[in-house]
Amino acid sequence: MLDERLEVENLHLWRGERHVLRGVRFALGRAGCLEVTGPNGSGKTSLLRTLCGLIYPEEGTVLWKGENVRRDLPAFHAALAYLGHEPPLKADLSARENLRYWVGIRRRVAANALDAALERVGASGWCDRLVRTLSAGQRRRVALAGLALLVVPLWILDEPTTNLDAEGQQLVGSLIAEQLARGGLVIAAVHQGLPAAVRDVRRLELPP
Amino acid sequence: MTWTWFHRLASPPYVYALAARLTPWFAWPAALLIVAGLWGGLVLAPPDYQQGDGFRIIYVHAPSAWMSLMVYTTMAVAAAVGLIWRIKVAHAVAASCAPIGASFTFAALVTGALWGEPMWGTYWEWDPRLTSELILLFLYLGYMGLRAGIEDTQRADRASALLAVVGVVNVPIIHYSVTWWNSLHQAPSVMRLDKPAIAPAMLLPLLSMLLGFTLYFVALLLVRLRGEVLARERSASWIREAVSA
Amino acid sequence: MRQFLDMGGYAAFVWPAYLVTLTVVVLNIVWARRALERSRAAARRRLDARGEQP
Amino acid sequence: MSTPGAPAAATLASAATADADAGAGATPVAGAIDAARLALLRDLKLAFRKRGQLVQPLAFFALVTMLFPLAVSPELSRLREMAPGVIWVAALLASLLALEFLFRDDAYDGTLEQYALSGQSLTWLMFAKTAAHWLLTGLPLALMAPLAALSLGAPLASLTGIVGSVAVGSVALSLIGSIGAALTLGMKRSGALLSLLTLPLSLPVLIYGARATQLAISGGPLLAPLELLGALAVLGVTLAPLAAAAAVRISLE
Repeated sequence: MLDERLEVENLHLWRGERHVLRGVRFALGRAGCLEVTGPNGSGKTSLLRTLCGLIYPEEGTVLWKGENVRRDLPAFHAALAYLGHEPPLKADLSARENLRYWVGIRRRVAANALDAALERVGASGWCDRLVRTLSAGQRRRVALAGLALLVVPLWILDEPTTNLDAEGQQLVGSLIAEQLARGGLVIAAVHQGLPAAVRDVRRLELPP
Repeated sequence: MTWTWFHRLASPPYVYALAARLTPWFAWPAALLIVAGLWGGLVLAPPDYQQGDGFRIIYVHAPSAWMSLMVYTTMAVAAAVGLIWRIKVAHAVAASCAPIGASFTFAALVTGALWGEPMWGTYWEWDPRLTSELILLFLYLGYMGLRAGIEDTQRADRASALLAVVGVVNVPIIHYSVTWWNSLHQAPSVMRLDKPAIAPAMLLPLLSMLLGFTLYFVALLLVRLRGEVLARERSASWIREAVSA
Repeated sequence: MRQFLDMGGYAAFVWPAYLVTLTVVVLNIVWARRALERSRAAARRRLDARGEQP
Repeated sequence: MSTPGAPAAATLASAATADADAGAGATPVAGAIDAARLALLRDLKLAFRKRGQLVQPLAFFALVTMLFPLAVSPELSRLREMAPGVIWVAALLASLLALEFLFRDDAYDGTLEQYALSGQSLTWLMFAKTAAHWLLTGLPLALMAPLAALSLGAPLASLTGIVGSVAVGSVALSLIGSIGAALTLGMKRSGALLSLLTLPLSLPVLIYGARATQLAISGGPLLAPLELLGALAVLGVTLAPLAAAAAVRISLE
């Protein structure tokens, strides 16, 4: 089987009149972690969404295992987990129900694994409350539990530490470290840098 | 190898220049044919034995109705090409079509009503063709509304292209259903407009008008296309060249 | 001439129909040219805006 | 690793490695049908959590059909003649009213993005969402239609025909509507545009539906229009989710 490897070649993207991505290129192999930095409006989110295949770039390609992701998007998506700015949670479902549907659509998930994931992010105490009653930090934790449950080789995270307290940031760090230890790939857009637990981070700085 | 023409047609600078060069080649024959058609239709053609001179409305109604359908088809084909192969020029063609088609659909409705009054004794008859034409006008308006509602040109292109394709699948169904519905309610005495046989002196001006309008549409399309292509282009050097020219 | 203008009694229908259609024909030419002019102006503006920030 | 809940973390990690050991391709992946079933269940559960929204289109339908006797005349013989038109126009508008909610929340909270990135067929997921929409508006409308029909002077014998025609026709309406709703995603004031896009395409449904209802009331053979309605629904089932999925992807670009 081909190695899990993400390569990006000469990515150009325009949003309206703005040339947002100007020839972005990088390659990331197993256990590789890439930190995408840059000021607001430098196109971090656009880059991540382009990597996911949501946005079609004007020029350039994204290769997964050496093959253009456009050729088999479902297969690429099955190997990928994306967390955007906002945790993708339904306000009128409880945290547990949210995970059951969100993760369940992609893979079968056992009840005890769900419990374990919720406990891991410190959600055991409130995981049966409706998400609308949870704080922003708590929602972020639920999303992290979902991320861990998906068990996919490639994580693409947009500001994973937003709204989290110190302990929550550590949690993000250890989740990423574990993903890397498993040989997974992580690409994260961050403002203040990834938590200390993550070592050997490569950095991609987007110009303003 | 055989695809080079296709690739060149997808290249905005080439299309921009080509459109500018081709426009007069369509515009002048169109003007000639339309003037000839008007002369033939208004002066040379004999009055109809049933409708008298009233039938002369056909020389503007039929070309308008033809335009409304042909433009929609062109738009849908261009939209499908743009959607499948992600060709900007194709989207530019589709975007250029909508206002032209909508205005001629409107003209077809008005001239149809003006023809209806002397023939049916009423301006509006729920005749399947007029009803379909009205629906077509709404399809055009929806298409233009959707374009106007989405700010990002690329997304507007793709969303409206999808709508055009959905519409073109629906147009025959709508037309069939309207005809079916009309057959239930039609009073048998209403006069039909179709003519089984038409004298050459009447037919020739009509053909001249139809061809003239078609060429006129191509010329209009070429002018509009240049604007739409320009709006979608990002290469500064080329835009400078196009604008200064 | 009067006979021609009278259109066998159908003048009230024939002439408005021709008028409407020809108006649409002429308006389309005007609109198309104006749309092209607008795009060219917008392109010029874009070039100027881009010139400021190299 | 000094995070709270260390034992649980160990279980999770071991579960994860077990999956990872089995190879990335061999993780227990849910099938397209399973995914669609879950998406359907999620929408139904959410709808029952927000019952207020559920009742709105039904109340609207009842209200519109009530307005006609007041506006025209209370004479049942005249109302009976109008009943098919009234019922169908009201059903069309009511289902249009509910369409605005079809994707709005999902687009807002990122659910659509996750659907598009799930690796599952977005077409099936759109089909599931449309099915949920029909179960929550089309079916209740079909069940309410007899009440409206009775109040408009339709005979008892006609009611099964009316329920059937509204039930089948509303399938097609939901499917057509899902395309319009997906196309207008991300617009601020999409209500008027949504109706401009959807109503012309719904015309055949209106024509056959009203005809079937009319035949049901007059006691005629309503199989022909009902079959045509069914054909529209089948065509919609095969094509509309595809178009809606494409429209959703465009809206996410």
